[in-house]
Amino acid sequence: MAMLHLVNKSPYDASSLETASSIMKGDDAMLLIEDGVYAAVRNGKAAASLEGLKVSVLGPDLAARGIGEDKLIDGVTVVDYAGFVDMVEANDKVQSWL
Amino acid sequence: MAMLHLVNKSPYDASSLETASSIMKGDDAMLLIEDGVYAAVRNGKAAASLEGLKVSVLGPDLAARGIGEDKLIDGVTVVDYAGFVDMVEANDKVQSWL
Amino acid sequence: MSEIKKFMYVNRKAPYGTIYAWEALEVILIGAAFEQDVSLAFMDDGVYQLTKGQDTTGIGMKNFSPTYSALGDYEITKIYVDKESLEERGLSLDDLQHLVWEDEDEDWAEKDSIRLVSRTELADVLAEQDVLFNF
Amino acid sequence: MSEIKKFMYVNRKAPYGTIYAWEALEVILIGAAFEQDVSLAFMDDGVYQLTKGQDTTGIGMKNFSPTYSALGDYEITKIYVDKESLEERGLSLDDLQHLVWEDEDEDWAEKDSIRLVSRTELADVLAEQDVLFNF
Amino acid sequence: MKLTIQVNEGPYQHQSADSAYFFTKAALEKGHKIYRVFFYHDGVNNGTRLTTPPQDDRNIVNRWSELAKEHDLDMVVCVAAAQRRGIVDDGEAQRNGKDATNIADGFRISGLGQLVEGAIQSDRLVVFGD
Amino acid sequence: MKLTIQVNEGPYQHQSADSAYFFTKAALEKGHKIYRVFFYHDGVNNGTRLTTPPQDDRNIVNRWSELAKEHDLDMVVCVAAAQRRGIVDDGEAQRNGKDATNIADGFRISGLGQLVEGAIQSDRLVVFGD
Repeated sequence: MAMLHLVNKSPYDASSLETASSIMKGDDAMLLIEDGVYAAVRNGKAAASLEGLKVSVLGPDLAARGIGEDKLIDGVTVVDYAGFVDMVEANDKVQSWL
Repeated sequence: MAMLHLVNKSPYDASSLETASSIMKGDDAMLLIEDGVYAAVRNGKAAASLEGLKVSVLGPDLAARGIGEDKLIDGVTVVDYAGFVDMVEANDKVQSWL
Repeated sequence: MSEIKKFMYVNRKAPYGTIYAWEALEVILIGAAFEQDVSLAFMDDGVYQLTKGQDTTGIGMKNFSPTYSALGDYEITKIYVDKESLEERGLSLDDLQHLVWEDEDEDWAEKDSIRLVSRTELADVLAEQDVLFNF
Repeated sequence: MSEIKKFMYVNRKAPYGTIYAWEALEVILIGAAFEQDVSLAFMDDGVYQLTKGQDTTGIGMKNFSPTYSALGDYEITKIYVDKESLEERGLSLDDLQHLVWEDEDEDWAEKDSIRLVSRTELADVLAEQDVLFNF
Repeated sequence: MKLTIQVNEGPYQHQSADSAYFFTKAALEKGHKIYRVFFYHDGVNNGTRLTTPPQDDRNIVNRWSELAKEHDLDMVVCVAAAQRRGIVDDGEAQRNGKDATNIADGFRISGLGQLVEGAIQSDRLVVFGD
Repeated sequence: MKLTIQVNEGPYQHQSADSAYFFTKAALEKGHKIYRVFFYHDGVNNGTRLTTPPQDDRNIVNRWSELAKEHDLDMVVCVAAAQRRGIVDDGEAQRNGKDATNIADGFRISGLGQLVEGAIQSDRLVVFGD
């Protein structure tokens, strides 16, 4: 029963990333979209919240914000919208941390 | 040139209270409205951010949320909408930390 | 498709500041007619929805907090409240409404609807669900 | 009422996630015609507005980041960037666009528009203003 | 004092639309002058006459219209924001080839300059939003 | 898989309205079935035909209408949320005494039950909002 956690808010403005991390379990995956992508920037304070979690980032949202993939923490996967759809399929359910 | 700081978001969900506190100076006043009122609850974690600041809370918003005035930290003033208007007048300008 | 699904409504927003809490309740009430296996979770600012003594006369909005006490009549009996969210906010169960339901199988005995859970327990409950409604 | 006021636009939101950054720019550009003493502040997530290399083709939105480099032409030359906000986010000035203006009084010498300030310095700058526009 | 009020959010979704109304009303009751109420961002949605809130709820749009009538308020809906979100008066309908209008009594559509001018002419700008 | 998509925010203000569109489009392109797109909260504002975005910007409403036409999508606007916010079709106009409608092509107004039923009938519910 793996779950996909969608986080769409900046971790510097909203608490949703922190909550999502606290709920995530073994097989769960997290996808950062919209302003949520900032969480994956390597030298940012929020990056620590992602440690040990299976995290992906939506590429189009990353590019829009001028964040090169070389700026991301290690182990993060970049996906496009088709990859987003695949992640929804690969997990049994989705929680959007609005 | 005193400034009125309006905070309308829950300190547990948004960063605006923290930012407002970091910008507040000697004569400035803070008014908590809408979900911002939760910051003034005595035993809440966010109450610490208000230490040493001149803080008021909008009474109608407090009552709507079921928070008795006896639950507030010491030194906080409760005002109604007329008092809100007075605070806007008493300060030279207003910053809404949206 | 007639199997019963485990529905979970995840409530994370404070009442009145935004309409999400109220429009979530509207879904919950209508959803009750579909006879799924319904649970509610209140976490983060969502725990504020359940506070006692809400009085909205000064803000001109409808006070929808009495609706929570009617949930038992809709056979919504599993209401999970996140303990850590309450504590962080300086609240305890005493600050919340006492929500109950009547157990048909035990001669309509009144039972508590609220289950106070740790964050870890809440994660387990969420993991068991089929569908999550996000508010 | 014909005195010049000190106008400060306080930008605190990330671009694209919401429209605030863009609709703030629209006010700033129109406001420039009113010949007030204009400053801009970028703090909290607002610092993200100024990042280099924004490419919005994948999200179908207009890339408005080139507009920031035109601010000098509108005689907007005081752009305060909060240092602590940058650092917390793992960014430095190198990640931001290089914004400049040309000083008419010094034979159109090109000067930096961005002033990197500490939170305390920013508080001082805000305190000096007459009107704060909040975004 | 003279005030300009900016409203950034639409009706019902965020309380800020309500707060703006109560603040404006209280300022008027205390004898202050409202130079202008400027509706920006989703705030433009306060200016539609097509809402039908439930019987037991407040009518946010009508409340503004009535306050404007009573106090001769200048309530301006930003044209750029309105075009994006679909708030239309007769002039806009004609200009943009729309077959209907939805603007409510007491609101007028105008440019962003009205906000800046309001800030210049007023003693205070107070922003309500999210 | 079969999907129900929920859209909570109106056009232009939050990117979530865009994200919902791109996700839905990508799902269709991968051959998945969209059982329903349900517009709730301010999301109902995606269903107005009165928007006129700038020439150099995307047209969010038309984009949905075209996608719906191409793929025969069921796009439902929540009636309760629509009444609060002023999204009106012919039936609603008649029932609530409104003198205009603003609903766009491809959208229909219906009850919240449609969201719950969508969640029951679909393999996944995906919510886009703020």
